Order: sequence, then structure tokens, then C-alpha cells
Amino acid sequence: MPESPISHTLQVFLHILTVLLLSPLIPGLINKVKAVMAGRHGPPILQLYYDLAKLSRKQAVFSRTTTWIFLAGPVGAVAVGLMAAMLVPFGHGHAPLRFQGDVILFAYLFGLARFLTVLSALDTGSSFEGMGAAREVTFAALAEPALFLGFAALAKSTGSLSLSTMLAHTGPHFKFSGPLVLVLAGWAIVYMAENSRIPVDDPNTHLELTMIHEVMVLDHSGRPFALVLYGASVKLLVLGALLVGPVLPRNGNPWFNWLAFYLALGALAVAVGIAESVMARFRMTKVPQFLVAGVLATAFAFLLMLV
Amino acid sequence: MDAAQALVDGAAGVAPMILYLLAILFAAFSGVPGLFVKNHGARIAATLMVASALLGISAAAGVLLGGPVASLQIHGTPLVSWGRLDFDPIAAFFVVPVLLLSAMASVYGIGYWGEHQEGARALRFFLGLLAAFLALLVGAAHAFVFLLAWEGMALMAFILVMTEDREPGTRRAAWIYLASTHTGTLLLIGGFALMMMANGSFAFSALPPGFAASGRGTAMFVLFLLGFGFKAGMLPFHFWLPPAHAAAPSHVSSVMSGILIKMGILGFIRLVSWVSDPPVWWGGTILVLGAISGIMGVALALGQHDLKRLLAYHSIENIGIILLGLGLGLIGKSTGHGSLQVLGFAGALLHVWNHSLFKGLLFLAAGSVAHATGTRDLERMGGLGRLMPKTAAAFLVGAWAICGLPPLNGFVSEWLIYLGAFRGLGLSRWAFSLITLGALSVIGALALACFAKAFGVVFQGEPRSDGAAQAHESSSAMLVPMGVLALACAAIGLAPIVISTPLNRVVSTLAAEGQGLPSLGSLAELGWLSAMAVPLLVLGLILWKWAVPSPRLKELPTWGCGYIAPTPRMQYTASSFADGLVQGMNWVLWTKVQSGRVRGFFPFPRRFESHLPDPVLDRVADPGLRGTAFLLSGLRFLQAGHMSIYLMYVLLTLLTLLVWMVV
Amino acid sequence: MAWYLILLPLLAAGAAFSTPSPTWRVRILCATAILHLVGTLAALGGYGTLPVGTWLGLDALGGWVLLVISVLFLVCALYAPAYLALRPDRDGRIFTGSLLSFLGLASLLAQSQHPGITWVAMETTTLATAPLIYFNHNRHSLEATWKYLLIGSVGIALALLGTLFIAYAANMGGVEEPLLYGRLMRESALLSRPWLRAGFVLVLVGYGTKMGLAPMHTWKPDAYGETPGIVGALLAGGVTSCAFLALLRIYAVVAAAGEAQFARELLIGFGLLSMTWAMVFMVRQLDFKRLLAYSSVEHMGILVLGIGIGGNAAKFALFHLAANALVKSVLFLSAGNIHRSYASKQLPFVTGAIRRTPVSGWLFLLGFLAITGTPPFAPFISEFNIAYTALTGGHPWVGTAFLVLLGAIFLGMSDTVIKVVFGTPSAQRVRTPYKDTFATTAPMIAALALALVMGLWLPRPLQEMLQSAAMMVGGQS
Amino acid sequence: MYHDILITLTVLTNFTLVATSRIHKSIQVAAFQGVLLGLLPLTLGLGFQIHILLMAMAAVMVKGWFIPFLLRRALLKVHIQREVHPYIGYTVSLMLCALGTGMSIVLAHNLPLKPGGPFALFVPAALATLFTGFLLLVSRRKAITQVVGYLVLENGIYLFGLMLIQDMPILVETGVLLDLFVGIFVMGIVINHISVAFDSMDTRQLAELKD
Repeated sequence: MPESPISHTLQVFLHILTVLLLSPLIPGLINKVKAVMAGRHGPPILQLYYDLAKLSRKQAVFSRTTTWIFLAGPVGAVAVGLMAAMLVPFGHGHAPLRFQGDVILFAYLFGLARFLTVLSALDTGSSFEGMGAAREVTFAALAEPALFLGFAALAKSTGSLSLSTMLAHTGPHFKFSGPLVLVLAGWAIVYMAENSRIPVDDPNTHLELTMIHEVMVLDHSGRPFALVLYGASVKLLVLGALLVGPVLPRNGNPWFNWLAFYLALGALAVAVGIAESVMARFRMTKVPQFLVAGVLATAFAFLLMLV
Repeated sequence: MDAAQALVDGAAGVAPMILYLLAILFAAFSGVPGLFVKNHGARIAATLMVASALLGISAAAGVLLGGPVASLQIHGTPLVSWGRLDFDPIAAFFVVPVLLLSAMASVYGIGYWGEHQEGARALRFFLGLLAAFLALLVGAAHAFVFLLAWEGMALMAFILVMTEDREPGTRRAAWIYLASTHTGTLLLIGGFALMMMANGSFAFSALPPGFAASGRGTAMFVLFLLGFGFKAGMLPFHFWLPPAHAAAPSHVSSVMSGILIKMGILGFIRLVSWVSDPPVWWGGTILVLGAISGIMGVALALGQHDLKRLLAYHSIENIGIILLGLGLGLIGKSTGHGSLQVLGFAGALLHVWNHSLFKGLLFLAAGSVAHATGTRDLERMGGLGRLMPKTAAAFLVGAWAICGLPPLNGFVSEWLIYLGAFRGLGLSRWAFSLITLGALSVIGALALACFAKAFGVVFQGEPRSDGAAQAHESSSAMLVPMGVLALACAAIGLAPIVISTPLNRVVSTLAAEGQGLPSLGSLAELGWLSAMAVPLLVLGLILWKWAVPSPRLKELPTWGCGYIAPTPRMQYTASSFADGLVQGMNWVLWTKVQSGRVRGFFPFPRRFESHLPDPVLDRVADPGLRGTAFLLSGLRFLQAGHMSIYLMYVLLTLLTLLVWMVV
Repeated sequence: MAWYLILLPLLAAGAAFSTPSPTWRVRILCATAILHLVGTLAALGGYGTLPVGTWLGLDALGGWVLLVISVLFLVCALYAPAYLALRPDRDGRIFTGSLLSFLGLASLLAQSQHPGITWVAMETTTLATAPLIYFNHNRHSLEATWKYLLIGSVGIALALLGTLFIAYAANMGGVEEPLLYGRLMRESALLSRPWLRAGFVLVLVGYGTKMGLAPMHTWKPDAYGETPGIVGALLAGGVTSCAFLALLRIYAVVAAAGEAQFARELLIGFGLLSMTWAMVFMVRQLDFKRLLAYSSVEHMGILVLGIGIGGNAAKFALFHLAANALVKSVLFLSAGNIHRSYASKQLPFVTGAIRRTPVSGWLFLLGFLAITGTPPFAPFISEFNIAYTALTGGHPWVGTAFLVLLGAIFLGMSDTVIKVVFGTPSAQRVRTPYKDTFATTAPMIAALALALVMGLWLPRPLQEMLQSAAMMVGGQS
Repeated sequence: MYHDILITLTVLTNFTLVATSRIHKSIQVAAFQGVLLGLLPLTLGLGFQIHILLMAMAAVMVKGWFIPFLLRRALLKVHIQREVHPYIGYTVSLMLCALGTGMSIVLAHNLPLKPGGPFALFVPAALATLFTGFLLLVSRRKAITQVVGYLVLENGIYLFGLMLIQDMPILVETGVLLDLFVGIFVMGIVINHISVAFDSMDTRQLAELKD
């Protein structure tokens, strides 16, 4: 759709603002929903903003075991999250940056984030964080294929290798078709795992030795920890956009599209909140099966498209 | 040689050829002065090797940037036929990593292998010869020159692996390597014989159309596949590789893993350049074997405790990735899909460069670690990041790159192969693309896990042994090569656009007769990668500045989650880090575990050991050879020393022949 | 010139036997070797050779073998002084005398144009070499000599019977004496086929026994194992070449008579059998001298296999004759040095030769690599081309089997060789005073260098000689 | 007609050789066979050519007297009378010998002869004798008996050689005599060495070199 450069710049501006400012909202929303479901009053929706503000003013404490790599994790997580956000289309049909093959870069950017987080966890020499790191990489090895098979399905349907096209221009024949549903189902599982939500992980308790992500950041404090939390929320947003992208209705009016996008994100947050409150965490041994289910879903999606 | 006259198309082609020959000479003689002088032999050798690298790379640059191709006719063995050297784009492309890495290795040798340590002279001498043979091999355009360089390379490598021949393990590893490489050579001889039958000369030239599909063509492909696969370390012919790489001195390992096994890939590339109409199953076979090698390689790597064995298995994994690209390209060639062809071949070729850069870097860093701690056992390391920060940084760059993470070079080549695979999804042979995608994603994730383990266990946390606690940073002679290689990794990663011209040049030589190929730039917008990488780094720096506290606070111990007396021994070990994945893949890996169950409230001490044997070497090849030898030694009774029996052999032979003659 | 080549060594032998002073003996030996080589080259240059039509004449085939033997003998002769200096306990008179008389008789055989003379020369060669095998004068060497003599004599006897058969074949066809090879080949149409075939079978078994083709090779490991390395080199490179030549002469007649097909099947069969048998006994072979003996069996197999495949392969079989002789001399001499230094030739005791006798250790390793067909050494050229001709020349399965056997033999041999050469010398092993010196290693280095050069380049005259020799073997006189 | 008788006797001596157990006796029989063969050329009606006479005399002397003499001397050194426990028993040896003779006849049928010579029986007899010699070599243990076997083997070849004695005498005479004389002579020497070194003639002791 032809658009004036003005509106285009506007769109890009909005895109960036959304990532930077709105992402902490999602965890707040999720927690609120969980509290309500549990019949509690719960923290305010803006709680994460307060936390970040406080943490950025706090002093950080470093273990004497650590090296500069200890900081690389949080920093990498945020930087990568923001860069990746530039590749995903939000409300408006095109991401700020798009080129053939950006989808691969998108996936590998999160790989980079994981690499750095794991290293900064191992940097402390704490056996607990080592354990968390081990689980992180183990489960990621199962989440990765699901993500890529989903991409494969979308790429085959749209004949494009750019996220903008794959997500925003899937074409009517594909939208709400069986394959897409399967892909989204698979990705929903990936979403849970990557963002360390129940039933894979529990973002709230820090001392559970059965946790994955949170245990890796035990030793972070102050600004680094703020980065950790912020990075996590950005990840929630970006992957959320990936998840809702294909189903969004796209028509000529960009502002309508943006509205739809925000609503969809909110719905996603609510859904996650509900899921977290009605489900219990899996035992570690069951998590792989859960992820394999995701891989199978996306694989079937691809095969369905051939028939 | 009677005489060697150069038949060069265009006088301009002479210059690269002369530079190339000079580079070979320099490399070959680099170790010679060291045999006679008392000191500084290593420095002289390093200087000569660097000079040879400069010569060779400048020659290669000329050809790769579009210069003319030089060809040299040699009166080879008059009994047989002529020899020929072509300094064509393929040769130029491969000669770059060969000479660069050899030079770096020999600089590294100054610090790594003491001037008066046993075997220092021999080590330098044969390292130079190895480099020379490798450089000769890439230019070989005639079966005899090829086999000559091939065997020369193999033997030099064998002697280099033998450097520490006082250890029985080393002798065994070297023998396994020698046996495998010789088997491979015999297979190649068969392959070349068939090639000769096809186009009537031992000189490399395009095979007649239709030959590839014929029975002989099939036999030739199988022979070449096995012969080159042995050298490349493709599963299931990889078994010589881990022991050899582990046993050799580290800079030799870096040369072997970085370039020697790539000569198998060179062979495949040459083969591709000869056939205009490969059957689809060629590419399919290579691709599937690549997928298997990649996944099995990284899976086996996860279970290793020996740092160098771990890296060796990762070489197998990367060979797998290269083969995936080759297979895609080959399928593209046989189905006539130019885009698939370009992306597959370009990805494979670029990964050849990349892998030689970061794997060379990793082996050098591993060598420094082994040198500093006196062990290769991961479980006895830890905390080296603070003791040897430069080495740690180098290893980190290597690990970052080999995991294919942006913005380093490993990502670029994998990205190209991914692009090819994604494009292939829309084509008729989509299944192969799907295999490629699945394999690459799994390999990527597992490699990440493995190198997180390697880096974390070796360089982070607290030292697990006294050796690790007393480690020291390596000398500058060892650090500089690592720095150079790391910079090269970063350069290709940040500005991949620079290598698109060479890649185009090489890929175009792989096109079939009269086939126009799209340019790489039109298929893969390499510029965007730089456009993404730079902001990423800037953003990271800004955040870093923001996050780093000023002033840095007093330091406390790591929080023990309430546990009072943590010791370094309690850190998460390499085995336990990889345990989840290894257990998950136990159905192919068959880990050997000796452990005692812990039960009761106050359990007695228990020891736990896990060991991951090589599925081919330890479960098939070794028992097979032993069994055969045992059976054969059962025939010893044939010569029990009794004269009468011996005379009876003569009599029986005579009677048999006479009867056979009559009837 | 013909008589010069034969009589000079024989007279020298007499002189060496009669002179009391060891120094003069070795001088005579070396001088004769050099003079003989010079004479050979002169004769090959066409100077003063008798016309081939007579009983003694030098044609391409004989010339090639003569050259090989002369060079090989020179290598051994140059090595001999240092060796004899190491063995003052042994009487060098018989030793030197036998060496020299062997040279003379070999020259006779190489120039003989008559089956009878060839046979006589072969017989006397056997006798001349028997004392060499008995050099050590202990029970083992005695046993080896006994086996060598008895099996050898039986073989020789069969060869004689075969020769008589062929003579009778000619006689029936009305071919008159003298039965020179040339005449036999020219008038081969007249020969009686049954007698010819039977004769060839007998000659093959007979001379095959002398060559050491399986299963008539059984004397070989014992003889080579018990003799000094220098004698082993001479036997493996010289005596076998003589027997091979004698066989080739008859084969040429058979081929000329158009019976080649029948003969080739036999040769290929013997070739493969020999290689297989050698392979079986090289695997896990703990005695490295016996290992070399079996390697010699293997290469005899390669020779006849090449002839059996024919065409280009025959030419390269002749080339391999030279390559094998040279490299085998390196192997046997270096093995002899190692044996001398460790006072043992058994594997558990001999390790780390590369540290105790560096030069011999390296040469042993290189010789092994060369003999197993590593470029650019000469054997690679011949083995590659034999394999190639077999694969492409209508014997694909023979070629495949050939390559497989080469591979298996490499595996078996490399295992032992690596264990001998590398590692640390076993401590409990007494260290003999022997050390590598220039005199004990230079000849080997020269031989190996020669093998290397042959692998890369061969002078044109020699190439043409080889070509016409191959033609002659093929039956065209 | 005489030569036929001589040849028949020769074949009979073959059987005696394989059947006898006393070494003295086998040496005697071998000597007798030598004499028979030595006389054979005189009965071929080739006329009294001098070289044939010489040949015959030499054969008789060497085969009939000299070699047996050597062997007996060697035998005196070691005190053994009989060949005990041969590898192949006497009865079996006899059967094998008969078998071999039969085969030789079959084989000889496939080898055409020059028309009209007195040589009808020569080829089968020669092959049979050759085979007998081989049999002795293979089946006996004592070094001396093996030499006797070799001697018999030689006789076979000599017998065949006689067929050519007229047309190509040099070849035959040099060959046969040289081979015989030298072979046996050298073996005599070695046997002496053996009897000194091992103070026995039993070749079982000569089986230390093996794989």
C-alpha cells in the first residue's frame, strides 16, 4: 500500500516508542490478571515501571568471582531485544527494518541473547545458576526447531523470507487456516518457554531450584537487574507481536491496525495470565515433552500445507 | 622435472602463478634454516611462513577479484603423463585460509613449542612442508599432482601428530589416522581411474555429459564420496579425527582442523566443477550425510570432557554444515535452480573460510589453556577468565562465531545456507530444504549449549584444580595470532559485503556449461547484516556505560543460596551441564556411566564417571579390525615350519595346475 | 663386454676368496661393483655387446634386469665394508666370494639367450647364495639354509624339466639347436602346444619357487629372517629378479606362440594368491625381518600380476622390478642396522628405533611408505598404473582386489612398522655398541634418493629400453 | 625291448623305495635305480656315440656309486637304521605311489610323442619317478631319506632327458649332470653340518623357524 513518507516516519516513530515504553506494561497486566483470578488485589499494573525506576537508582553488588562477562548478559538481552523489535511488524504492515532473510537474523538474535545470559550466569560460579543455565540451553534446543518450522510454513505460504511479509501479508487463503492454527499453537508453546512462564517456568519464585530463567539472574542487582527485567518484558512484547501478527486484521487504515495490535497484545497478556493461574508448573522431566508437542504442531502445519 | 614451461592465457596470469609458486617454496623451506641454526629457528620459520602467506594471499586476491587464471604445465613423470597446476578461482579461494592459518600456527609455535623442547626442529620442518603440500594441493589440476600433494599432506600430518610419540595414545591416534587416510587414497585412485576412463586424461576437465548418470559415473561418485569423506571427517568416516586432533600439538591441530579436513571439501568442489549434469541423488546423499554429521558431531561434542576432543567433534559438525550447503547447491545444479545453487555453494564456501578462521582460533586458545594449566580435562579447569583474560576473550570470539551468532562471521555463512533452504521450500525438492532447516536449527541450538558449557567451565567460576589456579597468560607470540584470527572473524561478520565478489567468482566456475547464475548480491542483501550489526554494537555500548556502576563496589562472594561453605568443587561441572541433552540423545550416543547409588541419610562417598565413546571407532572400526586380525592369525598354521608340508605345497600346486591344464 | 661382465666378478671372487687381508677383500668388492656398473652402462650403450643372435647377448629385457642388479649390488657392496667391520667374528672370505660370484652368475643369466644357460645360471646362483644364508653359523641359519636349498633345488629341478619339455616341444616341431629364445619366438608356430603348455606350467612352478610366489615361497621368511640385512637385500632384489627374468623369457615364448591367454590366467592367479598369503602373514607380524620377507612375497605377486594383466601393466611390472629392488634394499639394510642395535628383531623388544638409531629409523619408515606405494616414490608409479590398467583394461575385479589387498597389507604392515620406529626404546633391552654412521647409512640414502628420482623422472633411453623390454615380454621379438 | 625292461624295473624300484623302511636299503635301491638309468641310453640303439657312452658312465658312477657313498658316510655319523614314524605310512605311501603312476600315465596320454621313437614308456615312467621322489620328500622325516627322495626326483628328470639326448645333447647333459651333482653335493655338505649341529637327522628339529 503506497503511503506518504510523513506517515511512514510517523509509523516508525510509533513502533520504536511502543517497544521502548509499552513493553513493561505486559508483565504488569499479566500479574494483575493472575491476582484477580486468585481473588487478590494484586500489584498495580505499572508495578514494573516503579521497580525499574528504583533499581536504576540502587547500587549494584558484584560477586568477586565475576568478570566483565557478568554484565554482558543483561546488556545483551536488552540490546538484542530492541534490535529484534525493529524486524517485527507491529500495528502497521511493515517493520522499520526489513530484508530477505531477516527472519533468520531475528531467531539468531535471541540465540545471542540466550548465549550471553547463560554465560553471565555461569560467570558467578554458583551451582544453582549453572543448573539454570543448563536447563535454559537444553530446552532452547527443543524450542528452536519449533520456531523455525513455523517460519518454514509461513515462508512456504507467502514465498517470502522477510518477517514483515510473512506476518503481515499472509494472504486471505492462509489466514485462519488449519496450518496457521497449528503454527500458532506451536509458537504459543515456544512463547511460554522463551519467556519462562508457567507451565514451563515460574517467574515469581526465586528460590525454587526447579526454575530456569529466574535462577540465572540470582546475583544481578541494581541497574544490571533492571536491564534483566526490562529485557524480559521487551522479549514478551516482541515475541507477542510475532504470535499475534498473522491473525491481525489488516485494512487500509493504519491507525485501525495499531488499535487492533494493542488489543491483541492485551488479549495475549490476559490469556497468559489466565493460563498461568489455571495451570501448574510441569515437572522438569515433562517440559521436554511439552516442547516436543510444539515441534510436532509446527511440523504438521508444514505438512498440512503440502496436501 | 625435465622442463617446466608455463602455458598461460594472457601474460597477466603469470604474476599470480609466480607468486603462488613462491609462496609454496617459502612455506616448504620455512623449517629448513631452523635445522642448522642454534637459536631463533622458530622465528625464522614464522617469518618465512608469514611472507609466504602474504605472497599467496596477494596472488589469490588478484584472481578472486577478477584477474586472469594461470595454468602451469609440468613434465611430470614421463612414464605416466603430464602434470598440471591451475591457479583458478577455486585454488585461489582455498589457498587463502591454507596459508593464513599455517602462518598463524607457525607464529604461535614460537611461544607454544620451546626452542629446545624435544622435536622442535622436526615440528617446524614438517609444519612448513605440510603447508607447502596443502598449498600445492589446492592448485593441483591433474590426478598425479593431486595424489602427490594429497599423500604428502597426509604423511606430513601423520608425522606431526606423532610429535609426542612417547605417549602410547599418540601412537595409536597417529596409526588410526594413517590407516584411514591411506584407505581414502586408495579409494581416490579408483575414482580417478574411472574419471580417466570417462574423459581420457588424468588432467582435470569437465566430464562428458551423461557420464554422471551412468554406472561408471555412479561408481566414481561413490568412490570420491568415500575418499573425500574420509579426509573431511564426514560421518561415519570421521573416527580418525578426534583422536588425531587431540593428540597433535595444538597449533598442528588448528591447521589440521582448520584446513586439512577442508581438502576433502576441496575435492567435492572440484568434483562439482567437473560434472555438468549431476543426478539429484548426489546432492541428496551429500546433504543427508551432512545433516547426520552435523547433528551427531555436535551431540558427541556435548559429551566430551577433553577440550580438544570437544573442538574436534565440532569440526565434524561444521563439516556437516558445509556439506548441507554443498548438497543444496548440487541439488540446485541438477534441478537447474540458479538461486539454490548460488546460495548453497556460496554458503558452503564461505563457511570453509569461516570455520578455518574460528576453529583455528579456538584450537590456538585451547592450546594456550592446555599450556597454562597442564591439562585438557574440562573438569579440572575453571576461573581462567581472570587469570588469562586475553586468551579468554579470544576463545569467546571463537565460540561466539562458531555458534553462528550475529554479528560474527559464523552467522553470515549459516545465513546464506538458511536462505538457500528457505528458497528451496518453494521448489520441487522441498524435502531436502526442510531437512536442512531442521538440521541447522538443531545444530545451532546444540552448538550454543556446547560452547556455553566449554567457555563457562573453562574460563568462568572458580578454578577446580591447582593447575588451573596457577595458570598464567600466554606469551604475546601466542596471543598475536589469536588476535589476528579474531579480527578476521569480526571483519567478515561486520562487513560481509567484501567477500561477495570472491564468492561470486568461485561460484560462477561451478556453473554448468552456458548456465548464467544470478549474482550473490541479488539473492542475499549482505549489506543489511552490517546495517544491523553496527547499531546493535552501539546500543550495547550505551547500555554498558549505563549499567557499569561508578565507582565499582566492594566485592562479595557469590550468593550460595543460603549454603554456608561452598567450594569450587561444588560448581556445576561440564558433565552435569550437558547431562540433560546427552541423556536426551542417549539412544544414539550410548554414554558409559559408572556410578554408585546414593541412599540413606548419611551416605558413604560415591564416585561418578561418565564417558562417551565414539560410536564408530570404539564400537565398529576397532572391534572389526581386531576381529579380522584375530581370524587372520588363525591361519598361521599354514606355515608351521615343517619342510614336508612346504614341499607338499609345491607338489599340490604342480598337480593342480597339470590337472587344470589337462581338463 | 659380455664376458667382461661375467668373468670380472668371478675372477674377483676368486681373488677375494684367496686374499688373506680383509681390507683388500672389501676393496676388491667395491671396485668390482663399480667396474661392473660401468661395464653394464657401456654394454647398454651398445659398446662391445655380442649380437643377440648368439648364446650370450644383451637385449632390452636382460639389459634392464642387469642394470637393476648391478645398481643394487653396488649399493650393497658400498654397505658391506662397514658391515663386515662390525662382524670381525665371521670369516669374510666366503662371504665376499659368494657375493661376487653371485654377481657374475647373475650377469650370465641376464645375458643368456638360451634356456639351458639360463637354467644353469639360475642353479649356480642358488649355490652361490646358499653360504650367504649360512653366514651366522647357528642352528637357525642352518635350518634356513637347509630349507632354502632343498625347496630351491626341487624348484630348480622342476624348472629343468620344464625347460626340457619346451625343448621337446621345439624338437617335435623340428626346430633345431641352438634353441635360442629368438629362434623359439620366431618359429613359435612350429612348437607343439601341449608340451609348451606343460613346460610353462613346470617352469612357472619351478622358477616361481625361486621367486617366492605363494605357495612355493615358504623358504623365504626363514631365509630372509636369518640372514644379515645385506644378504636379504641382495636376495630380495637380485635373486628374485633373476628368477623373474628366467620366467619372463619362457613366458615370452609362450606369448609368441599365441598361448598368452592361458599363461596370463595362471600369472594373475599366482599374483593374487601371493598378495593374499603375504597379507595374512603380515598382519600382527612381530618379527620385522619376516615382515619384509612377506612384503617381498607380496611384490613378487605384484610383478606376475602386472605381467598377467599385460599391456601397459607389463611395462610397469618391469618398472616395479627396479623400484622394488631399490626400496627393498633400503628396508633390509635399515632393518639390519636396527637389528644390530637392539640385538633383536622381535617387536616387544624393538621400539623407538627413531631415537636409538635415528637415521636407520627414519629410513625404515620412509622405505615402508615408499614400498606401500606413497608418491612420489617409484613404487607408487608402478602400483598405480598396474591398478589403473587392471581397472580399465578389462580386469575390473582383479584391479579392485589388487587395491583392497594393497590397503589391507598397508594396515598390517604399518602397525608393526610404527611400533618399531616410534615410541621410547624399552629400558630393559641391552644396548649394543652399534651406532648409525655415515658408512652404514649413506648407501641406503642413495638408494632411496634413486627410488625418489625414478618416481619423478626416468631418462629417455631407459624409457625406450623399458618399452622394448615390455614388447619383448609381450611376445614380439 | 631292453629299454622297456629297464624302465619297468625302474618303476618297480619306485614302489620298493616308498615301501622300504630301512635307510640303508633305500639308499641301495636308489643306487640300483641309478645304475638302471645309467645303462638305459646304451639300449636305445643310438649307436655308440662317444658322448652318450660318457654320459652313461658318468650317470652310473655318480648315481650308482658316488652319491650312495656320500649318503652312507653321512649315515655312519648318526646312528640310525630305519625311518621310524614317517609322516605318511608305508601302505598309504604305496597306494599314493600307485595313484601317482596312474596319473602319470593319464597325463602322458595328453602329451603327443614324436612318431616312431622308442620312447612310448618314457614319459609316464619319468613322471611317475618324479612323483615318487616328491612323495619321499614329503612323507619322510630323516634328512637323508629326503635327499634320497631328491635323488629319485632327479632320476625322473634324467629319464625324460634321455628322450632328447640325441637331438640336443649339450642341454641335457649339462643340465642333468650339473643339477644332480651339485644339488646332491651341496646337500651332502649341509647334511654333515646338520648332523654336527643337531646330532640327528630328524627334520622335526628343523622346524623352529615358523609363524
